[in-house]
Parts: sequence; structure tokens; C-alpha cells
Amino acid sequence: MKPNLQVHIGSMLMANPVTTASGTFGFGPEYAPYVNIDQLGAITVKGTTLEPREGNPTPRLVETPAGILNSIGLQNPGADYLIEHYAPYFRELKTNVIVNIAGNTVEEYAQLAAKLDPVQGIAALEVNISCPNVKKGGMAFGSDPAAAAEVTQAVKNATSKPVIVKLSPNVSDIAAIAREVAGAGADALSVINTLLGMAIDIRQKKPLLGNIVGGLSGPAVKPVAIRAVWQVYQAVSIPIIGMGGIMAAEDALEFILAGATAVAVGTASFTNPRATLEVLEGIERYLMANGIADINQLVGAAQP
Amino acid sequence: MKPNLQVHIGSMLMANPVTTASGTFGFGPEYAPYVNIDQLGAITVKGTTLEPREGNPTPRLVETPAGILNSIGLQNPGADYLIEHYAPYFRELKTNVIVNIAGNTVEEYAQLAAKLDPVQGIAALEVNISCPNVKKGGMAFGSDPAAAAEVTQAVKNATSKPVIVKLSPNVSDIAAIAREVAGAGADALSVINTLLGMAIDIRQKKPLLGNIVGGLSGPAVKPVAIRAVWQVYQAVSIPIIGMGGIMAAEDALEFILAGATAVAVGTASFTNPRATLEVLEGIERYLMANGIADINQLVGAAQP
Amino acid sequence: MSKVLDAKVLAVYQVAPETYYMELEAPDIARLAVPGQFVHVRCSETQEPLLRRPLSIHMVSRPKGVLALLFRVIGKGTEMLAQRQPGDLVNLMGPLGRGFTLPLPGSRVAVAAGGIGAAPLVFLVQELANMKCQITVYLGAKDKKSVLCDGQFEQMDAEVVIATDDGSLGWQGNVTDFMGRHMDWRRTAMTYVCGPKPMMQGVAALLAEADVPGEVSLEEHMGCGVGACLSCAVKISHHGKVTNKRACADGPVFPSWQVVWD
Amino acid sequence: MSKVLDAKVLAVYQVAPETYYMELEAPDIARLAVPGQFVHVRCSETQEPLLRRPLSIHMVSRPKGVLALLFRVIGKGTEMLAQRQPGDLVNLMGPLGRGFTLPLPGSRVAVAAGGIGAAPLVFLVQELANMKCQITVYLGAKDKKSVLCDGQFEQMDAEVVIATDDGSLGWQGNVTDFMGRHMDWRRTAMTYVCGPKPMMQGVAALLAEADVPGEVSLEEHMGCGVGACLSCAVKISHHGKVTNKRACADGPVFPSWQVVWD
Ligand SMILES: Cc1cc2nc3c(=O)[nH]c(=O)nc-3n(C[C@H](O)[C@H](O)[C@H](O)COP(=O)(O)OP(=O)(O)OC[C@H]3O[C@@H](n4cnc5c(N)ncnc54)[C@H](O)[C@@H]3O)c2cc1C
Ligand SMILES: Cc1cc2nc3c(=O)[nH]c(=O)nc-3n(C[C@H](O)[C@H](O)[C@H](O)COP(=O)(O)OP(=O)(O)OC[C@H]3O[C@@H](n4cnc5c(N)ncnc54)[C@H](O)[C@@H]3O)c2cc1C
Ligand SMILES: Cc1cc2nc3c(=O)[nH]c(=O)nc-3n(C[C@H](O)[C@H](O)[C@H](O)COP(=O)(O)O)c2cc1C
Ligand SMILES: Cc1cc2nc3c(=O)[nH]c(=O)nc-3n(C[C@H](O)[C@H](O)[C@H](O)COP(=O)(O)O)c2cc1C
Ligand code: FES
Ligand code: FES
Repeated sequence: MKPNLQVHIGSMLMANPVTTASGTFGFGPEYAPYVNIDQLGAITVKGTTLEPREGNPTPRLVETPAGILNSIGLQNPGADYLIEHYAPYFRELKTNVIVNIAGNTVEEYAQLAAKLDPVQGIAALEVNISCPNVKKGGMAFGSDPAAAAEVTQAVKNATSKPVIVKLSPNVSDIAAIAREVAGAGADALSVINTLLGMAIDIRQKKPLLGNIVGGLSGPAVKPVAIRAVWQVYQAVSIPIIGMGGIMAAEDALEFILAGATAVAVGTASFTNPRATLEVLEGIERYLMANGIADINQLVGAAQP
Repeated sequence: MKPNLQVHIGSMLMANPVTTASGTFGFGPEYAPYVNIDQLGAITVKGTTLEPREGNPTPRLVETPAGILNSIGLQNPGADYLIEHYAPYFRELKTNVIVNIAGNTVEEYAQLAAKLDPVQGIAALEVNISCPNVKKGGMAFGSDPAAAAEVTQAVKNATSKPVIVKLSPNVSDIAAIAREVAGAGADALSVINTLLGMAIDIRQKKPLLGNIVGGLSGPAVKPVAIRAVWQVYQAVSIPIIGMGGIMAAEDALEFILAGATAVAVGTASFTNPRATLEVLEGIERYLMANGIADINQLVGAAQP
Repeated sequence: MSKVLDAKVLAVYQVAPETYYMELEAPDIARLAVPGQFVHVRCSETQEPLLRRPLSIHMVSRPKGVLALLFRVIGKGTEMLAQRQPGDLVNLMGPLGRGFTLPLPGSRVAVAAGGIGAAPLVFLVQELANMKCQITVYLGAKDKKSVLCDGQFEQMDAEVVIATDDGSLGWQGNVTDFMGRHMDWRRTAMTYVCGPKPMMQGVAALLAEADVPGEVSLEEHMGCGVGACLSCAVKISHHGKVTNKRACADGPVFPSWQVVWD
Repeated sequence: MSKVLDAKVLAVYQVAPETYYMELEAPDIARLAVPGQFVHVRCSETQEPLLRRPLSIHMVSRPKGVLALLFRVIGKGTEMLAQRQPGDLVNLMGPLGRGFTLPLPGSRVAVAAGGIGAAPLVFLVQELANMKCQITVYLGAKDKKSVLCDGQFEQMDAEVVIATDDGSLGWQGNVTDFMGRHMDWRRTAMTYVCGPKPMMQGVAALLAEADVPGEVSLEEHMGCGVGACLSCAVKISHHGKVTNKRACADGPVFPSWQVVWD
């Protein structure tokens, strides 16, 4: 018998727990030659801001041991472009589209949420308060519990779509931030964004990234991400989308057992463009092999 | 011509910038079959507490992508044993011995520092306020600027030896902690201790480490460590001992260019027991190849 | 449409210092590829290195379903790739990117290659020769040993002008200087350039000065290779506005006059 | 003193399901090794996997300077090791750890092996046979195909009693049960045990009940392998006090009555 793979992220129903990590899967069509996007539980698209952004200077990507540093800097065509050019495509998809949003001020987050609220084809908003690659906003909101709560509340007030808040691992106490954000009305949490890191070119004696610092992702960060999901699960009762270094189903299952209701595949798509679907297939195989009828039974099953 | 490799960490003169990372090199003799310890600039020995400790349940070690998680939990024979059994050995060494110390309370740190102060053969104390593997003390001190300063001051008052404070990367703002600790009189900083992480056994559906969470080290953490050294260098003017994922001379040079005066080799010794010396040899080769007469010219050379 | 597949290594050998030629069985990619496109290659079966490596399609034989790469060993990825043996499988994504714009059949064209930049230009010259173009290849290299593909270009009836830094073969100096002195731009319908950045920038300046069309193939560090991650931004000026384009999806080939060099 | 060196693979072949035998040229280690010691092996040349893998010394030939391993493919490390070919180099540290305590020459001894636990016991039986001991080996395995080293033990004139879980060879059941029913403990000077934890624990209980000496070889996840990192703690009771000992440096072999099983 096929196990149940459906999960709920707030009021959003996902046919299965696998989505993409924002910024690693474009807006969807980029990966269409390799995966049937409609087979995923959702896709989470590139971080979007009110105005278009050109992002950071190159190089924007450096490979590190079992990971990558990126400093894209939220390059994106802006909300209007998204609504005009991508929303029609989103509406044609059978899967959910989660739009990742970022701003420089609380007002910008709220305006953006309000602007996207009426747009059909967008199933939920993921609020990025954890981007390490922009000067203002971004991580600054994510490392201050009060500011995180304020952004959450402002977005909640501006939209009727489910609001997922994406947390930064670059904090002393991620559980404290999670509690504030949940208290402010978030419907779910994404855990984690990238770790702040950098790399140096020893020949040129200067930082390798154009932006000096960047965000670390990939298998290297998985232990930090699992720990973050574990702690957040103990702190709040809203669902968690776990991410950080998921390369294969085994990794995704670690997240689910730690407390994630859904998972996002990011950097792995660069190594293997079919990673998202292979993760999904592997989860299904594991459930069948272990006689588990419903994925939801597995969520947090490693917790005491 | 041979370049100058001598560096100063407070009043401690190191013949070269390479030491070992506490907890990865035992008390020294364990690696004597593979390296001539006296060729290193210093050795930093296992974390020591006032009373002996048995540490955490096993498994204490899990391999992760390009890293390891450990949860030793400061198992150590206690200060009296160290003074009686190891100090005579330390005195016979030509190199510096740095003793890493930890406690549950500020008083314990102070008592321990006072007890080690008169012991000959100990060149400096490294104050571990960043151990993620113990319930009390440890990281709690390292993530609160005021507590970090208090411990630093207490240790400084209790000893005339150079005091190196070891910082945790598991904080929102490592530069802020560094400033407090430097303000409280630290002679140098060790950057970084391990990242808090965990891993889950998907067959048994439970955490892989006996202690549930552990500290992540190895190449995976290098980008985070480099960024931390970079930020700390900009925040304070005392010397930094850089560590976190140094496997080869190229890695050590990244740390030095980012602002580290000395470097510690940790996890790498497990992969290659000669890693410490090979790092040293590689640094020397790089200086010669690049016509750099003095290693100190390289410290922070990638900074703007 | 781009594919991801395991391609069997048919042959691999060293052709110049640190430079390897590799032939792969990949009919689905060979069939679709056009000159200037690239494949995104997994160089190992482990997660070290994690990222794929972009390599230009050097040649294809569509009847045989074969695709060839020509690459220089630079670091970990290319080192591992060079160690693959015939019979091994190499995971490829491709064809990717936007290739060269072909001229009218029979045109007179110039092709400028610097070092390993010759790699994609062999495939290009294959096509140009099929189109009966009159081709001159300006081939730059460090020294005689490092000159790449001169024989292949000659076999395709291209005129080949060689320049080496040390003068050990052909003209002494670099390709840009040579072209600056000797080119008759008015008689050249199109110029294609691939090589180190300073060389491409130099030739682009000559093209701009002569006000003639040309295309360059840009390199930037890549993550996805498919336009999804925005790692590979290159500054492109279009109607006076400078925007970031993606080397992987909008390029790697761009009109020389649109590139903002920095 | 332990060495770190690159040892040449002389032979490698599969001897049972998922089980490989590997011969390495390592005179400096072979010369010093005693039964029960292990080598710490780098299974790849990259950083994946990062840690070495502890493997018992299965046999040595001191005159030939050869050391043999017998290992089961469990995960990434052993999988990569099994793929090494003759002529390849494998980096080894060793010999490491404290081996078995040898009995008086001519003693009557029992050797209990469960599954891959047979690996270090062949080296032990080599030595015991040299000491003219009367040896009985109790050899447990899942099934007939998985029985390891029975021929080797017999060649060294040890009596071999086989027990398989499915009864496809020898006695049906496990070694512990067999020993519990059939051993004459008073006539056994020393018992050596290596196998899965429940089996070692079971035999240790029999030994404790009969109040006779024995030794077990413990496994724990290892970092350094040399006693420096305290990863491999095992609980050992000594004079009524339970302390953590290091499997790598204080063991892996411990007196059976001192081990605190949990
Ligand atoms: C579209 C395109 C086509 C290319 N075609 C060829 C070709 O046909 N033959 C050839 O020899 N080389 C080609 N290159 C360059 C080639 O991709 C790099 O030399 C290669 O990625 C180096 O990998 P490495 O692991 O050996 O080096 P490392 O220095 O270890 O690589 C580290 C990281 O930097 C990236 N990187 C390093 N150099 C470059 C570069 N020049 N361009 C882009 N990324 C780089 C790598 O992809 C990797 O992510 C091409 C590059 C691009 C963008
Ligand atoms: C002293 C000693 C001697 C050993 N001798 C042998 C031998 O002769 N033949 C043999 O087949 N096996 C032996 N083992 C077990 C062997 O070390 C493991 O099977 C091996 O490390 C598995 O590595 P892997 O990468 O294949 O598995 P993975 O499961 O991928 O390994 C992941 C991590 O867990 C560790 N690990 C996994 N299983 C064990 C285990 N049973 N004991 C200790 N660490 C483990 C690995 O070393 C690695 O760090 C011995 C273990 C010890 C401690
Ligand atoms: C190239 C790149 C771009 C990213 N862009 C965004 C973004 O726009 N918004 C966001 O919230 N996270 C962004 N992220 C973070 C990812 O969504 C994800 O949280 C992180 O990469 C960890 O997952 P992974 O290890 O599976 O990649 C980006 C990551 C990468 C690698
Ligand atoms: C097994 C192990 C034990 C450690 N024990 C200590 C310790 O007792 N005190 C301490 O300050 N740091 C301890 N550390 C942290 C290291 O000293 C070092 O800060 C960290 O491992 C990063 O360096 P690396 O990546 O080179 O290992 C330990 C690390 C490991 C892996
Ligand atoms: S490499 Fe990802 S957009 Fe070009
Ligand atoms: S493995 Fe390091 S002490 Fe035993």
C-alpha cells in the first residue's frame, strides 16, 4: 500500500513533504528539463523584493569543503515583474508555489505581502529574515527576537496566505527567535537559512567573494540545521520546513525525525538536478520498507 | 633565506605560529610517534577542570560531511592529576604548553587559574567559554558578553600567565563578545570552538550521539571560522589564534590572511597524524615562494 | 532540451601540458548541441567536489553520438576528471547555454582563441566549415608545446595564424596585438573570441573601434548551470542599460559590444 | 612504536558476502604487531570520508613484511577500501592498541568468534599455535556462506566448532548458547572473544559465572586512534571503580570481567 505523504503547512496542503529551497531553483522552469515540478509538494522560488535588485558583485559563488558560499545578494526582478511574468506560470502548475520575500524595512515586508496577497497561483509566503547577503534588513531582523516578531506580525496583517518565517542559524538562541515569531502569528517556520561564512584567496590575498562574506549551504551545514530543527521543534508547535544540506532521502529523513513536517532541497540540485524528486522517491521507499502508513507519524519521532 | 616564523601571543613567544587545537591532541605524548612536538610553536592540551570528569555517554563521535561531531563532554583527569603527571613532561618540552581550562562557575575558572599559575611548564592558559558539550558553564559564558567578560577578568586576576579566551561561533555577534573579552584584559583570543550540531540515526530513529548534541569541527566549518576571525580582527587589536577545519597549509594561510597571528590544527590530526608539522612546513614554503621575510607581515593582509 | 545522463568515456588522453582530450558517448547531447554551448560535468562520484564543472563542447560527431571535451587541469575537479578511464561513466548535464550566432553561409570570419579558449572554437569551426565560410583562426598560446588544435583547424581548411608569448612557434606576442596590427576588419563579417579575459577584452576593444560585430564566450563561477541560482552574473549593457545576465543561460556567448568589462 | 605509512596493496579479494581480504606490504607494522592490535586506515585519498577506519590486524607474515586485513563492507569507508586495486597505496597508522594477553605455552584455550569478529582471532591463533596451545575455536555466523576463516583455523591445528543461525553449517544456534551448554570451563586456561556486542556480553557472562579469565575486543567509534581525543570511551570497572578507558589506547582488548556492559 502506498503510504500517505500529504502534509499541512498552515492551511497549505502539500501532496508530499518536498519543496525547493529559495534561490536554488529559480522560478521553476529552469529545472523543468530534469524534473516534473508538479510531482513536488511545492516549489519555493527566489527571494523577491518590492523593487528589482541587481545583487552583489561577482564572484558570487565559492566552493568549500562539502559546501558552497554564495553571495547573490537577492538579485531579483521585483514583485511587479513576478506578478506579471511568473504568476501566470505558477497558476498553471498543479503544485504549490511559495514566494520568498525580503525587504529593508518592516513596512517593505508588509507592502510586499499586501501586493502578493491577491495574486492567484501563490500558495504561501516565506518571509526571509535571515539573508546574510544584504546590508540592511535580512539577517538583522532574524537575529533580534523583537524585530523578528514585528516583521512577522506586519506580514500576517497584510496577507491571508499562510506565512512561513525563515530563520537564521547565525544566532545565539534560535529557539527564542522561533518562540517570538510563532507568538507573532507565523503559520510555519523554515529552518535554516545559510551560515555566515567567507573564504580567502591565498594567491591574491583577498576574499574570494565579491561581497567578502557569503552564506554557507550544502552538506557541510546539515549537522547545524538538524540541531536547529530539533531545538525549534521543542520550542514551538507550528510546523517546520527543514533544510540545510539535504542531498538524499536519508538526509531528509533526519530532518523529519528531528521535527520537520516538510523539507526543502537546495544546493543538492546543483550537484544533481533530479535531487528533489530522488529525495521524494527515497522518502516513500523508506516509509514502505518500514511499514509506516503516514509520513506525519515520523515527524519528530526521534524526539524524546 | 629562511623567513621569520616567530609570533607573539601576549607575552608568550612561539617559534612558529602552529599549535594544536585543545582536545584533539591529548596531552602531547599520544602523537609523539608521528611528530616531533618540539617543532611546533606550542601544543594546546585537553580541556582541564578542577575536579576529574568522566564526560558524556557514547557514542561521542559521529562523522558528518567534511566534518565530525563530538560530544566528549570534557572528560579529563582534573587539575591535580595534570599538575602531578603531565607538568613534569611539559617542563621537558622545548615548546610552549597551553592548558585549556573550563569550569561551571566564574569562581571555578578563577580557582583553576590560580592553581595552575605557579606551575612551571605551562606557558599560557586558554579559557574555554565555548564548550557546547557541557550542561553548565561552557558555552553559556561564551554567548553572553557580560559573563564572558566576567570570566576573563576573574582568570586574569588569578594568574600572571598569558590568558587566551576561546570564543564560540554559536552567537549572533562574535565581534561584540570579542570586544568585551578584550576589554576585560584577555591577552589573545582563540577563534573558533565547535559549532553546535547533531545527527540522527534514521534506522533507530534517535540521535546518533549519546549526548544528543555535539560540536561540529573539521573542514566543513572552515568558512564560518574564517569569517569569525575576519570579524574579530576588525573588532579588537589583541592577537588571534585561528582554528576550525585547518587540514593543510593553504587553510592555515587563509586564517592568517584573515587576521590570525597563530593557528591551531585540530580534527586534521585524526585524518593525518602529521598534519600539524605538514601545515608548518607548507606555511614556510609559501613564505619563501612569495618572498615574505616575516610571517607577521601576512597577518590580516587580506583585510581592507 | 537539456538532459542529465551518465556518459561512457570512450577515450581520454593528454594532448598538451596539463591539457586533456576526452571523448564521451552521449548521443542525446551530441544531437542537440550547437557550437558555444557547454556541458555541466560531475567530476567525481562522491561529494568532493560538490559542484559540477562547466566545460565547453569541444567537438561532436552526431552520427557516432560522440561528444568531446578539451580541458585544462586547474584544480580538484579537472584533476579528478582527467583520471577517468575508458569505460568509466561521467555524469553530464547538457547541452546548456546560448551558443555562437552563425553567419551567412560563405562569409569571411575570424576566430580568435587564447589558450584553452580553443576548446569550443573547434566545434564552431566545424560548423563554419560546413557552411563554406572562409575562416582565419588566430591562435594564441604560451609556447609551442601549448598550442592547441592547430592541426584540427587546418584540417577543416581554416587559415591558422599562431602567436606564442615566447615566439617558439609563429608570431611572437599575443593574439590581440597581432590582430590589432594585421586585421582587415572591413572584410570580416563576424569575429568569434574565446580566451582569457584580458584577451577577450582586448579583441572586443578592437571590434568596437572598427565597429564590426563579434561574439565572446564568458566565464564565471557557476552553481546550477541552468539559470536558477544567479551565481554566474555578467554585466551586459543593452540599450544603454547595464543589467546582470546569467553566463549559463543567457550566455556564455554574448555580443562583444554588450559586455561591460571591469 | 606506531608508524604512519603508505602501504602497497598486494592482493584484495572477496571471501564471503560483503567480506574482503586485503594484503598489504607494511614491514614496519608487521614487525611490531601483536594479536589484537589494529591499524587505523585511510580509506580514500580525498576528505570523504574524513576519518580513518580502525581494522584489526588479521594476519601478519613478518618474513614477508606483509599484513592482512579482513573486513566487512558496512558503509562508505569500507566500500571505498574494497575498491582498491593491487598496486594502490593505502595509508595506515599502526600497530595500535593493546592486544591479547598470551597464556602459558601449551595451555588449553578457547577462542570465540562471531561474524567478522574472526578477523583478529586468526592472528591470535597463529601465535597460540606457535606456543603449542591446545586451541578450540567456536565460530559463529549467520549462515554457511558467511562462515569465516574456518579453513585457516583448521590448518593451524585448532579444533573448530561451527554454529550458524540457520543451521546451514554445524550446530544451529549461536556460539554463546553452544558454549553455555558444552564448555568445560575448568579445563580452559583462557578464553578470547571477538564478535557482536551481545555475543561478547553473553560469553563474558558465562566466564563470570564460571569464574574463569577471558578477554574481549571492544569496538567504539574512533577519532584519533591513539588515545588523544577520548571519543572511544568504554566503561571499565577496576577495583570496584568504574572509569572510562580508551578503546584505542587502553584496549581494544580488555579482561572480560572488567567490562561494564550497558
Ligand atoms: C561556460 C564555460 C565553459 C568552459 N569551458 C572550458 C573548457 O572547454 N575547457 C577548460 O579547460 N575549461 C573550461 N572552462 C573553465 C572550467 O570550468 C574551469 O577550469 C573548471 O571549472 C576548474 O575546475 P577545477 O575544479 O579544476 O578548479 P578549481 O579552481 O578547484 O575550481 C573551484 C571552483 O571554481 C570554479 N572555476 C574555477 N575556474 C573557473 C573558470 N575559469 N570558469 C568558471 N568557473 C571556474 C569551478 O567550477 C569550481 O566551482 C569553462 C568555463 C565556463 C564558465
Ligand atoms: C579496534 C577495532 C577493530 C576493528 N576491526 C575490524 C575488522 O577487522 N574487520 C571489520 O570488518 N571491522 C572491524 N571493525 C569495525 C570497523 O571499524 C567498522 O566496520 C568500520 O569503521 C565501518 O566503516 P564504514 O565507513 O564502512 O561504515 P560507516 O557506518 O559509514 O562508518 C561511519 C563511522 O562510524 C564508525 N563505525 C561504524 N561501525 C563501527 C564499528 N563497528 N566500530 C567502530 N566504529 C564504527 C566508522 O569508523 C565511521 O567513523 C573494528 C573496529 C574497531 C573499533
Ligand atoms: C545560491 C543560493 C541562493 C539563495 N537565495 C536565497 C533567497 O533568495 N532567499 C532565501 O530565503 N534563502 C536563499 N538561499 C538559502 C536556501 O534557501 C537554503 O536555506 C540554504 O541554502 C540551505 O539549504 P541547502 O543546504 O539545501 O542549500 C539561497 C541559497 C543558495 C545556495
Ligand atoms: C574530539 C574533540 C575534542 C575537543 N575538546 C575540546 C576541549 O576540551 N576544549 C576546547 O576548548 N575545545 C575542544 N575542541 C574544539 C577544538 O579545540 C577546536 O576548537 C575545533 O575542533 C575546531 O578546530 P578543527 O576543525 O581544526 O578541529 C575539541 C574538538 C574535538 C574534535
Ligand atoms: S550558474 Fe546558476 S544561474 Fe548561472
Ligand atoms: S579514538 Fe581518540 S582516544 Fe580513542
